[in-house]
Amino acid sequence: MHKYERAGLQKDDLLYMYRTMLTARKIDERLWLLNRAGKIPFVISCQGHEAMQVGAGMALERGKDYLLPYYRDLAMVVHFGMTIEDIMMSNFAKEQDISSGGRQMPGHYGSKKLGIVTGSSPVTTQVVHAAGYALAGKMEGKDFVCLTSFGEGSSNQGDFHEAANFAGVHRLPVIFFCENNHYAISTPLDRQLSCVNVSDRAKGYGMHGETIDGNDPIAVYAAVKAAVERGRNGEGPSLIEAVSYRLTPHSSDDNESTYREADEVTEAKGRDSITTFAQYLKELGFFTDEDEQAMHDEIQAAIDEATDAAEAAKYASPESALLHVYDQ
Amino acid sequence: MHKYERAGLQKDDLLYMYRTMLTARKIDERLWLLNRAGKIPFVISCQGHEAMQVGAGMALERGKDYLLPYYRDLAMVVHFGMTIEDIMMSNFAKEQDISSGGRQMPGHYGSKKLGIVTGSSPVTTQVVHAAGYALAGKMEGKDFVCLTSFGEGSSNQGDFHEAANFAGVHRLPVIFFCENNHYAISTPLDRQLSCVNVSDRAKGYGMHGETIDGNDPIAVYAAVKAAVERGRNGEGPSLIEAVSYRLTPHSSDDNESTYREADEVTEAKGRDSITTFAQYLKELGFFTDEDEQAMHDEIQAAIDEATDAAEAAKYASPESALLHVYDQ
Amino acid sequence: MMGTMNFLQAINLALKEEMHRDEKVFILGEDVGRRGGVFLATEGLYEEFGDRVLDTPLTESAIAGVGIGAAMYGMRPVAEMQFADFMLPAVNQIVSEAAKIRYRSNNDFHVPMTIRAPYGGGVHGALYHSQSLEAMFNSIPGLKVVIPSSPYDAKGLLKAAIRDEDPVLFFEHKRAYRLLKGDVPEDDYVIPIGKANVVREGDDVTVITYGLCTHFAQQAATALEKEDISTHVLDLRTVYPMDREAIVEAAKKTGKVLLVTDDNKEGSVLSEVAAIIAEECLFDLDSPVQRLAAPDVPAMPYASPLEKYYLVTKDKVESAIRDLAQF
Amino acid sequence: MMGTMNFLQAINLALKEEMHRDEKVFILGEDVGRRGGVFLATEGLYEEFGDRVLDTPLTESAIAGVGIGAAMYGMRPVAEMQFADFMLPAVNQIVSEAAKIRYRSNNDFHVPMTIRAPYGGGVHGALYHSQSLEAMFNSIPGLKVVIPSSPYDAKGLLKAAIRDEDPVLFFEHKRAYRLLKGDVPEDDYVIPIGKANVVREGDDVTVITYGLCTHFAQQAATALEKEDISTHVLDLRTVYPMDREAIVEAAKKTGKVLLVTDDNKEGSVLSEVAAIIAEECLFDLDSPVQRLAAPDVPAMPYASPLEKYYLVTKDKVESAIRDLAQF
Ligand SMILES: Cc1ncc(C[n+]2csc(CCOP(=O)(O)OP(=O)(O)O)c2C)c(N)n1
Ligand SMILES: Cc1ncc(C[n+]2csc(CCOP(=O)(O)OP(=O)(O)O)c2C)c(N)n1
Ligand SMILES: [Mg+2]
Ligand SMILES: [Mg+2]
Repeated sequence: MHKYERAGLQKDDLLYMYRTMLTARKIDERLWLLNRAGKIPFVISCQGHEAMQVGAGMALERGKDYLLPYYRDLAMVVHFGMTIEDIMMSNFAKEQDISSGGRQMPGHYGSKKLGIVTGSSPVTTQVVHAAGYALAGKMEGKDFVCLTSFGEGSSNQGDFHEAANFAGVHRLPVIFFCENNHYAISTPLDRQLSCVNVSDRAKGYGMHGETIDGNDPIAVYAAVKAAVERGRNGEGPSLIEAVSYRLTPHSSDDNESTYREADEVTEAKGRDSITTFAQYLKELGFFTDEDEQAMHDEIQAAIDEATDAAEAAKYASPESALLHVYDQ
Repeated sequence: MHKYERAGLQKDDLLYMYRTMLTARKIDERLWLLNRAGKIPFVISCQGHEAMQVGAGMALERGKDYLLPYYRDLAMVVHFGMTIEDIMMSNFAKEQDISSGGRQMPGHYGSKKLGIVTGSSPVTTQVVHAAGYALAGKMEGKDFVCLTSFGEGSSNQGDFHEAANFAGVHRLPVIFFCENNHYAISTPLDRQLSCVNVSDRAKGYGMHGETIDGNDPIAVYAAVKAAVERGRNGEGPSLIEAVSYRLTPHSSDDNESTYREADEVTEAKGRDSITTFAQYLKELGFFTDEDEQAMHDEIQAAIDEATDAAEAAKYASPESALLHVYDQ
Repeated sequence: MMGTMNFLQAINLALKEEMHRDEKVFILGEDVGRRGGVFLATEGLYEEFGDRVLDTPLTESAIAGVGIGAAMYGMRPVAEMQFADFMLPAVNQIVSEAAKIRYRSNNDFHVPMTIRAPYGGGVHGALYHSQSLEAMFNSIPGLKVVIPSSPYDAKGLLKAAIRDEDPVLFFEHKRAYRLLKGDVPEDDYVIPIGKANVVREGDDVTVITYGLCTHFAQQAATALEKEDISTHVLDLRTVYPMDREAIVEAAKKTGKVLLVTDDNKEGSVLSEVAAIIAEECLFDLDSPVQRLAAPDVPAMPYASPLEKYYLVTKDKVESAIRDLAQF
Repeated sequence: MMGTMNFLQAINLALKEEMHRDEKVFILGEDVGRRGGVFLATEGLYEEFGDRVLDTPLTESAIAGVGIGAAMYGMRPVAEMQFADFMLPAVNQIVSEAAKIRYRSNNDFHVPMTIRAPYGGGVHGALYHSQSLEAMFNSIPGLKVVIPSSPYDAKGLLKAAIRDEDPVLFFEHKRAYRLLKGDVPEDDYVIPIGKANVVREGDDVTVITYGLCTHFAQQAATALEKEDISTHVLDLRTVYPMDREAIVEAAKKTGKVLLVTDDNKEGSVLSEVAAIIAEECLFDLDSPVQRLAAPDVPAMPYASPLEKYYLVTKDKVESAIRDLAQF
């Protein structure tokens, strides 16, 4: 039995997985071009995180479960229903941005109808909200789970600790999903974390913890799926750490040359899931070079179209800045 | 070899240990009487914590190491050099209170000359300061250690997490000393903590963790002594959890009848270190009933005297409330 | 139906009525369950509503943040912070999250949450159990800050806060809990948030204040009747955002304005009241605006003589009104 | 010796000089080491001072709290908060601890710590990388809040902050970093904290402001010379505690006062300025006090047209001065 079969996945799932990863990657690459061309002020990337994000997202049930993501989760929210055009509208800060109408920086995802809970910039606050959603669900007798994600640097914030303990005490169905990419801006793991794995912290909250290869979407899917089941069965929260590498600078404002070697990045690119997972699909015979090219072309066309639409779309009116401070 | 010998202690140490525990207990009992007589507005007790506090304190070197205690640490600060009169001055809020000149509630210990760092009421803030002291010591090439204490409820605060991680990353000589007394005001362990032992959290900070019987001052001494040595040797921080029971209501303002059974308290009193350690000393032949009585009488007399002195002492002048906002 | 009750009982009654009225309302905080809260504001509610009265771990940021999450989902959490002083670890959740969620999501999400906290001194609470923290939150659009001054108002305003669609900080003066008694209808009424209230009409001096100081102002006004000084007293009720119109009207009424708070002076919420007056009714004033407040020291000391020196009292209010009347 | 440099270079120079001058000075914060800080304020310092420039984990409460501990021990920490917005998780350490330690210990302990943070908008930072947070800290006795308005001031005030025996919050406008250039002496000078500064003498209208808005006020004043409007500009420099005397003098100078901030209006630090004026120089004014500020919304939006709508600019200051001159 193949590992994808053991995880309960089928050929179509794998192809969907790859398409979603690739869509996110290609959007991300386009955003950098737009930024360098001076068309959008800021980019924050998902590159290197696509496999873990799609793997984790697919373990949830859309329309039922909740996502409380962070700024790198482009691939996760695309899986959860944000369209390429939605993403472009938000990067161009246009009125049609479904997350904020152009009020927030890109990467600050939110959409009530999609089950994606609005997020902010100060890291880790969303992790506490996830416990709140889960508590509400428990009080209302629902069986949804909440997945909240954050970087390894952010796992040091007090809010992570308080939320994890709260969820542990009340056995809430929260999946604490740590996307460990080895850096918090310039700060490497050993100056950020005092433990070997972020998942070493799970025991301190009486919850299941595990660390998995974040470049393997199937492994991530399997681990999160098991966490979802524990959550639905009243067995409480889980801490899942997926390890990969940040393939880009922290953001379009960052200059990484002062704090990491180009070699290190090159080496990590050798494990890039966009390449390795395509290879895996080909080895399985699910995918040919032609399929791959077609998929690229198709996504590219969709991105072109969405970019044009977003560029042409209008901003919210200046005076609209006064709206929605309080209920009207 | 007796366990006290294994711990490197001698008869005199044990007698000192007991005297200090008993002094704290008897001060504490007096404070309740004074409160019930309307002479002091507020009491917060150390009863049930004496053994762990004295055991831990004795593992430090006075004049060199730093203490960042919390409000229950009467026995610890008495060991560290606060006199009975100091304690009474602070409970009567008189000008001679060395911690604050009568500005803070009792239990908010601090004295630069004694190496006891000023503390506040919001729990767990001092835990971060301990990392700051230790960092300064490391920068200055000193080999002192810092012991900071807090309740098990307080170990859930974000500041605990951030301080523990900081100390772990920088391998700072901080001893995180958790005084687990089963309650945070009315909230019992299982509604407070998601882990079995607070020391389960140590691994998440890459530090040594252990849980010990807080009614056994020798065991506590030995565990903290080992932590001190690790600290001085550059092996970083430790998390030591001492478990006992809060023998009084949370404070003089508390009414515990709504949240715990009298039986539970009675049972815990059976393990009270003030009784069991006296018994142990007698079994060792270090102490007779007469010695015990003499010790009681002597301490009582000192407490009487200190109470009278504090009651007779003057308050700071009302206008002095305006002083020391900034450097003058 | 009408009963005489104290401020604390009025709070308790409001909570109970709202929990009956709307099953989405729930309470969370430290020791709010069996213990009924350290001031007993939630006494009896755990017995009546079970798990809808939730003891949390000792973590204020989680209390606020869990409340925010639950509120975004659709519940109406009422969080208790054991003392206002201990809200500070939750400031990031309150200011970055609760206050900004409606705005940042372009009205997609909102946070109908109330955060209750006992504030103020005079009960030997020393530095950290006596603070007035409203001034830290009076520049945060998206938040509302409500401070009731009587049992009647406490009930009506708390009910309004719980039904409000936006986050409300609800500060209760801890000395008021047992000191203030009054008639409180047993039926359902709410008092609008955002509106100040004239608690006494007068012609010589206007006092603008809120919370427990409203009580002192009323006492002082009564005492000054004998001296033929007629005092107009405006209770702000909501200190953020402020009721500009009511402030302007009250200031113009007498032309002599005394502002009173038990917080320290510089940067207190009175500054904004003074600013509104300086913008809107400068030429209607007969004397400079006066502020009566606690001294600018970090917080109230424990020792009685120092605490007393710090506190704003009825006597201090009375003499400040008298001085102004004689200006 | 004198050099022309921008605001950021002046900050960097002040840090470097103080680290040379006193070995107890050290820097801690996120990415302040090899990266030199995300705005490069600490560029080159790690290379020069090694472990005295400390990259911390991503934990603001620990940055503040560790700094406080080290300061009580006897060091002079200079903590960087990456953005003012991200100070909020550290509020408890700043307000409950740093601000109150001298007072609560009856002068036994004190906290000579500086906390630097970039604030303000206009650089597409959106809600959480644009805020002005000084108003949250302008009612906290024990703290000082300093906001420089030029490269010269930035250097002199930062050096004074580092040498101060009490905690100082030091806010640097992030748009000023590269926008403002000026002469900065290469020698040792400090500018006293707590004193405002007349940056321009004038007779018709007084502008009282601080930070980057001082620059806009000066530009506006220059432009208005052509219209024969003479503008007096007072730069507060320290927004807490405020320099009452200088405010009163500046207000009386022209009798027409415009207060300017890029923070939102209600409850901003301008309220206190207005309150001081209402207390002290009511009868010296010829027109109501005016406040020019950002709208009362939670923070600055990202989209350019909305950001622009929100921002206080030279043009807005200019037209507010003109209106007041014509009053
Ligand atoms: C409370 C807070 N402090 C600082 C920042 C600035 N900041 C943004 S991202 C980041 C690093 C985050 O690192 P990590 O959690 O590892 O996530 P990653 O970006 O690597 O995915 C920092 C310091 C912030 N957003 N919030
Ligand atoms: C931040 C904060 N929140 C709430 C309180 C109120 N409070 C004082 S002591 C206490 C319980 C502490 O429990 P624990 O940490 O177990 O220590 P113990 O009193 O049992 O020794 C609480 C909630 C506080 N002092 N600080
Ligand atoms: Mg990272
Ligand atoms: Mg306890």
